[in-house]
Amino acid sequence: MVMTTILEIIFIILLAGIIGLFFLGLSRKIMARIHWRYGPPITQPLIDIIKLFNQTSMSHGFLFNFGIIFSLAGSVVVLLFLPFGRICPLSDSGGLLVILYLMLIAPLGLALSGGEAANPYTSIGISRKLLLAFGYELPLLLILLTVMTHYNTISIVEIVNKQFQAGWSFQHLSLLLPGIAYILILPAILGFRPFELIQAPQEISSGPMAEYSGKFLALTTIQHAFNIFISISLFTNLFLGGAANPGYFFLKILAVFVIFLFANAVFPRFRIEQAIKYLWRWPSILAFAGLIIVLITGKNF
Amino acid sequence: MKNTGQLLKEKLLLSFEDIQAEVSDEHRLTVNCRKDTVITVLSFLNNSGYDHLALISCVDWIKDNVLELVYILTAYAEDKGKAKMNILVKTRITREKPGLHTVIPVFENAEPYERELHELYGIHFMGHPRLTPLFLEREYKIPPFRKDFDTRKYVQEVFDQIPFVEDKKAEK
Amino acid sequence: MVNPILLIVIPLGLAFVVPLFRFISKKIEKFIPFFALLANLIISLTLFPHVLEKPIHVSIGGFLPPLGINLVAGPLGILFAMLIALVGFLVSIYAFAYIKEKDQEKYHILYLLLLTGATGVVLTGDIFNLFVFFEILCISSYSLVAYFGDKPGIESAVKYLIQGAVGSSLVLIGIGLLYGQFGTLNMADIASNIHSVHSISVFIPLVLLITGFGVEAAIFPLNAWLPDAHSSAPSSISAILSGIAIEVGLYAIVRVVFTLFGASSILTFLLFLGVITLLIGELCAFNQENIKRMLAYSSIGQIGLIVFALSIGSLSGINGGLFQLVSHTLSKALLFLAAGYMIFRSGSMNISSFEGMGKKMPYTSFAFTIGAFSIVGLPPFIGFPGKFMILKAALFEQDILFTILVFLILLATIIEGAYFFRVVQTIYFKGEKSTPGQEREIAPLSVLIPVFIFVGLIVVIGIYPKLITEILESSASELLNRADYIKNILP
Amino acid sequence: MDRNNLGKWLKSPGKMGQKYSLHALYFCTGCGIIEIPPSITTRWDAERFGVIPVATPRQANLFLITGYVSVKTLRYIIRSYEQMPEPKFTVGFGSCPINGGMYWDSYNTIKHLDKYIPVDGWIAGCMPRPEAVFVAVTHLWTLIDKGMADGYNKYRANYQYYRENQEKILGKLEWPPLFSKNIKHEEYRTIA
Amino acid sequence: MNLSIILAIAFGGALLTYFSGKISKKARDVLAVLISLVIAVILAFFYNTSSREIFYTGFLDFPLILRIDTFSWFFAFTIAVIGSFSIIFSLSYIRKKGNTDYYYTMMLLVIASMIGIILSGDLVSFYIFWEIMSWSTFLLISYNRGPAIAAGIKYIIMSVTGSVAMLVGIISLYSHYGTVIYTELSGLLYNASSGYTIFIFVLFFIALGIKNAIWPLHVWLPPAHSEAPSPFSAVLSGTLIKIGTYGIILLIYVIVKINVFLNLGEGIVSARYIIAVTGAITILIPTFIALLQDDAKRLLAWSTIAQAGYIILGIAYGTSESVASGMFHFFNHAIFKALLFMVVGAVEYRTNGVRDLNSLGGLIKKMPVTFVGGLIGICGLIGVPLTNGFVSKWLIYKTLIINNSPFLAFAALLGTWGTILYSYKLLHNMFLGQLPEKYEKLERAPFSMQLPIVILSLAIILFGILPGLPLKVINSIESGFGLEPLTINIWGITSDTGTINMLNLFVAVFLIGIMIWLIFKGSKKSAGIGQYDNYAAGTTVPKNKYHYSVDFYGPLHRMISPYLRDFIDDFYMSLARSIKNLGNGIRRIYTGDVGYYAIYIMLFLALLIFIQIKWKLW
Repeated sequence: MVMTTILEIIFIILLAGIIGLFFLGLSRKIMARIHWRYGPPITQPLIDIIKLFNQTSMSHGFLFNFGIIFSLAGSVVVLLFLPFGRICPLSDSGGLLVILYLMLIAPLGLALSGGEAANPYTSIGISRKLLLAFGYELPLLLILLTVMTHYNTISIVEIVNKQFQAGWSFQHLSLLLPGIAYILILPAILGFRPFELIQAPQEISSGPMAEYSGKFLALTTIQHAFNIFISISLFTNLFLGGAANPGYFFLKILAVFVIFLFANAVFPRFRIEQAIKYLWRWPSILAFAGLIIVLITGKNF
Repeated sequence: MKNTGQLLKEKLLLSFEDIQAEVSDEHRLTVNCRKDTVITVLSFLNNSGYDHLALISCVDWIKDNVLELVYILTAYAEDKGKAKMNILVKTRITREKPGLHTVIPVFENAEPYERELHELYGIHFMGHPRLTPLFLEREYKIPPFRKDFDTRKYVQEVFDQIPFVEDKKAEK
Repeated sequence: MVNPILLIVIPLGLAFVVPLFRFISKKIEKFIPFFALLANLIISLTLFPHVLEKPIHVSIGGFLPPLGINLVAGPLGILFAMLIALVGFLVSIYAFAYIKEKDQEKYHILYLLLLTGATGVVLTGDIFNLFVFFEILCISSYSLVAYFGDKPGIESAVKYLIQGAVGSSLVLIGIGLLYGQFGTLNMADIASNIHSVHSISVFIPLVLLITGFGVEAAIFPLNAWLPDAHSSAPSSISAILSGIAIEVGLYAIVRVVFTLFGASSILTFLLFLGVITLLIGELCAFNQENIKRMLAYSSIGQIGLIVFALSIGSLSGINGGLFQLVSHTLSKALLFLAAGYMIFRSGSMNISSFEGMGKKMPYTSFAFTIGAFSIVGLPPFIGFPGKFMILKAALFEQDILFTILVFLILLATIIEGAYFFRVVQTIYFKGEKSTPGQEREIAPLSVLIPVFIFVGLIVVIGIYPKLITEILESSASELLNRADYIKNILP
Repeated sequence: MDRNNLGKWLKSPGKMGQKYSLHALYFCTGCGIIEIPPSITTRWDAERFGVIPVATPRQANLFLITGYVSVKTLRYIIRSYEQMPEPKFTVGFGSCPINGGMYWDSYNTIKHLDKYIPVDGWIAGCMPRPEAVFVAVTHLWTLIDKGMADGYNKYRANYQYYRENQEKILGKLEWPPLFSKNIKHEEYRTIA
Repeated sequence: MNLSIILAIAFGGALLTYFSGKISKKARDVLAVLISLVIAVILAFFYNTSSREIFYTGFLDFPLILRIDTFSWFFAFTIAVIGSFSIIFSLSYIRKKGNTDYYYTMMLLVIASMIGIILSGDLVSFYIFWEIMSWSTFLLISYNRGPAIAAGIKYIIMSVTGSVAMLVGIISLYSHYGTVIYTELSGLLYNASSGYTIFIFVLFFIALGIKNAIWPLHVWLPPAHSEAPSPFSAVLSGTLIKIGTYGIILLIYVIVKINVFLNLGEGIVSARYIIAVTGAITILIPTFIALLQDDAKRLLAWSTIAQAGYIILGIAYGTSESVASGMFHFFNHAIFKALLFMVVGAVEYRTNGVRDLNSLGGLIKKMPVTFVGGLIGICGLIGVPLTNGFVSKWLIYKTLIINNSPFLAFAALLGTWGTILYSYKLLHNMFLGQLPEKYEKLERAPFSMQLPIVILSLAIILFGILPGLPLKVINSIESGFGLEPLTINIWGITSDTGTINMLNLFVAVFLIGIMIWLIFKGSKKSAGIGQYDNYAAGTTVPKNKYHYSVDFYGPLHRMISPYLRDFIDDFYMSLARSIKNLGNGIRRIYTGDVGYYAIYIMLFLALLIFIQIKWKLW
């Protein structure tokens, strides 16, 4: 029993890392093709990470190291709460609410680490990151609340199971709207364009990562890869009915990711106020409408 | 009918005694004055509507042993139908210990220009609040924009004297 | 058993002896009030247990009532006499250090007369005699207000005098009307016959008496003399005026309304009057910069509260009112004494001049703080049980009107709290933290002793209110049971 | 290009990583920078070689100095170079950093960049075309393969000389020496 | 052991401390710490006992009663422990300042009266201790002078307002039911008309809400918390406002009883929802306001209001999970808010009173222990998993979602995200970033400050991993209230609607953390560099200020600040102004002209006669 759990955990972490890195590479490749470029090989993120681990690095102190470990650990732990196909090692430890909380460890860890760097660029980046998180959290909370109220549970495994019985969440109007809202805020969660303002290399020198070198940058990249995996698989689990096995699951998240990429490759960058205003307007209204519909029509289960 | 430049020239000549003014074309009026009247001329022009000091430049007339300062003025608000005027106020100062009064009281934006001229030509502007270096990192005996500054010699003395690290290592 | 008449005779007699003592020693004269009032205090304390059993009444000259003048030492009377003796005694100690003029025999004579008058008012059983003692009280207080002889003192004394004279004449007319109707001046006698005549002919004297005594009792709108008089009198006299004179006026009204007339229907009117007086007093005090005026306005407010409580008319209401009266006497006397000495030191009556007093005069400031807390009604000080009892009595009526009035009272309490806390803050926390030359100037012992006795009483009664509730209850029942009162005197 | 050679990857992952993941810091000192945008965008696409621009020297391992180097700029170049993590490669772009180019007798332009920081490769020309950048990159690959792109080691080994040269031009530098005299460069790796 | 002995020690100790200070400073310090510890220790022995005694019969007709049961033990013990920690913290904090005897006395008096409130068994003694607490707090808030004076007056006026309202409530209850003892009162309101119950509720809520700083009654709190001495801020925020919480629980679950409370009103307009919605508003608005603060203690003060909102929301919502979460959050908040105030206090102490977030920075290098305390404190405040704040917040979210109140849940969750923002700002602007040159020589916080910080930090972690410890106590309290207790074990909660297992989480986080740490350690070592070796586009880092802290959330600030003016405060201020003007106007009655005064007397006479003629009073 314990053995299988441990194996599951290792399996999930490895797979999520690989898928995340694959998605990172894919995103670079697809972006390049949209730009009419040839683009890097799909393994480029992996190459970068290998290189970064082989570089020296500079550390600004204890918290600089600790923050990045904290952040990555937070991301990895989230993985254990997400049903990946049928696999979900920590299904009985608090459900969706814990996922919500754990998802904040990653930005918090980066923020602590960057704060120690004593660089205003990092601080500005962190300030933007937290503000953007605050911005997208409002619709995200509404979305998750809609889902949880609809299924009247806080357990993500149960949500997936109920979708097996009653079809994908997307079939209900009350969950379709939040689903669309989730797609709208997905780039903000991932820091993709048009919400690239956290790093904004031309403006604030890649923000929170301005002082990262070598292995720090490598760990940040890995964390970013996990993040992509987490946010997309969360969407898949909540709205697309999860999946019965990992392979099928992978296909689903791949589809979501590619669609999402095509949508976002063409945007310029928002300013932070514009981003928050946008996030608090359309996605929030959609999610709110969904919540109202759920409350009016009553629970389905 | 006289154009704007002509009118201004007459006005200037009426107001000041020892200046020469010349309208070279319809856009340009050149005024030559002594270095102690330059500030009054500038303030006169400022009050006549030429309120933008575009640039202060300097010419090193090494044969005449003078430095010629050129203040270029334009107007922000130009009357419609009239030609746009550039006014060049020129004044000459000696090359040895060159100095004249700052024009910051008239044009505040003269501050960096004067700092630049101080740095590159060694002109001392009296009353300037901070004549600290603006561009240059190093100190030069002769200001580098003067005609008698020998760049080639300077480069040989300074940059070429620095050895390549390999040579240095070999020396040791 | 001692004769209660001594309570009047001792101060009255000694008052006239004061000038004689000058021939012996000039220093001794300031101790005469001290001894007189100490004697009074002891006498009233010894009388106290007897009175609780049965009221004592003494006929002067052996003539029985209703013919002769008689003294009635009921629980209420002795309660007041005790209070008067206590406060008078303590203030006389305070005066040792506070009154520094060379010729101070005037002060002591008038002081003793004032207290004689006050004691007489509360002990007498004869309405005209009451008026006489009342006049003694008033006249001596007019003069004491002007004791310093400065312009504001004289001005306010004259104002006080005029209003007091109007009031006294109204009282006199009222007594005259009563005498004309009943042919007697004995209160018990009048009381027993009061319902036998037509109502309007009784009502006019009642109204006249209420108005007349109301001037001294500082009921709105008859209280205009009070802020001026309190603020310009010497602080010891302010303490007496606020702690005793007003209360005695109130006693007169209560005696007239409850015992003499049994006029329970006018109580509704007095109820509103009390609340209005309270609100106006507190609102006027709210933005006051002069400390003594502030305290004076606060006295108006407290009187309003007491009037309200007494006018509830139930046993617990009167009980609470009397408790509040005791509490107000002690606390306000304390406040005036403490503030008086701080004014004496800082040389200004402005509140802002008290900055840093907490460091300079720690004990006096401490006492002031206790007094302020007590007035606001914070436990464990004496003001709290008083306020508690009043609210209890009011809410036990289970009437929406009373609930509304209670809220108005509490609004006034909040306002009161606001300005008292402001002063406390000024004393302790305002001003520079420590400026050089701010050495401690602890007040002399003769100031600290009375002040701290007051503090002790405030705290002890606050923690253990049963100390006085017994006498209060019997006083209240004395007021409510007219028949017993009459039966006692006219067997 | 041996990017897909798995054997080599397993054999020396560090070297391969350095080769195919060149994070470039473009130091826009002069006119040369105008050639860089075409090289990283659609027309020439440097990303297919793994070359991407990064924002700070901390993240970079390729330092591209594009154009003449004035005395004032030199200070920032040195600072940025020292902030880069190792291994790091410097490439001078255009003739100006090589020998001063058209500024060879300027009063305020240093003539030889490699007197102050080690330079691993040069791209000659005024201006070199974007293709030249890629030639340089492929050349750098061979150098890395052969272990000849060791400017950072040279800098470490001869830090005193470099620092002397730098201070001769710039006066006393504000920041403390990168390598302390007491610590030899082999030991540096084990610090912290 | 006798309950009145605790009170005797507490109150007597307070006075004793004052006089011992006159003899020896050292003895006073020792005595103060000792007394506070002794109280805590004695209280600890009362665990799981219940007793009741009449301790005083001298107050009018009311026997004053002390009682202890699990409910009051829980609150009293927390308060005593936090109180003793703040006294330990005070030892060095207060040393530089004047009036130390006074400070300790008042501090002990506040703690004593708080314990008195908790232990009291009837409403009159509750009220008496309540008032003692109010004025002793007032005397301590203004201790720092300057702006503290306005803070103190604001506090005491609001406090008096509340307590007089409560007094009316208490006496009204007494006049209706003839008793003020909790056990006799409890359930009596079952037969009362709902109008009367609401009347009682409103009166009590004015008082309790003011102490607990529920949203429209909160205005005293930000100035009072920020201007008080820091150890006392810890007491204020950690325990004093929780007295309001205690009162609310007492009112709802002991006096009124849960079944009456839940049936008070229908649907949205029921008492339960109105209070819960007020709690939700109390979470949201102060959270946003806290984002805009630049003063460390003021930020924490606003945060306190917001956290109190969670507690109120939990208690008022009325399911057994929500009540548990409310009480658990009370406990947690007492710990982490006291800790955070201590952290700010330590910084304030070392930097000589600087608490402006814009001028600090980089103190992590100089005060590492304090920083770690602050980090754990904000983690608890946010509710990062494995800190204690998490479990209580999780419980409240869960019960709100399961019971179909998503909007309340939304308010609570959004409040948490606001909390992240402001608490990170607090930590960043004080400890992270560049260390200003003037603080190069700063020392660590003294031991007496580090000790409570370390202990409280450990407590946060401990109760985060083992939430079962306090939840067990809370469970037995709940069964006393007639609520269904939760099924708990030492590391989590099990139920049909959602389980939580902190041990699993802890092991997972721990193992994964170790794994990543190994990867981190195993790869190339990194070189340590100083704060001046920083990327600044090639230039050297300026030494005076290269730290982004001013206007940290500028864009959001500009977006939301127009909507967040504290209009409640403005309202109260204008009320105060109008009372002042009214007073000035009324004073004009006393014209100073004696002629008018004589006329008044005559008018009064006429009025009396008129009344007689009109209404025949006689």
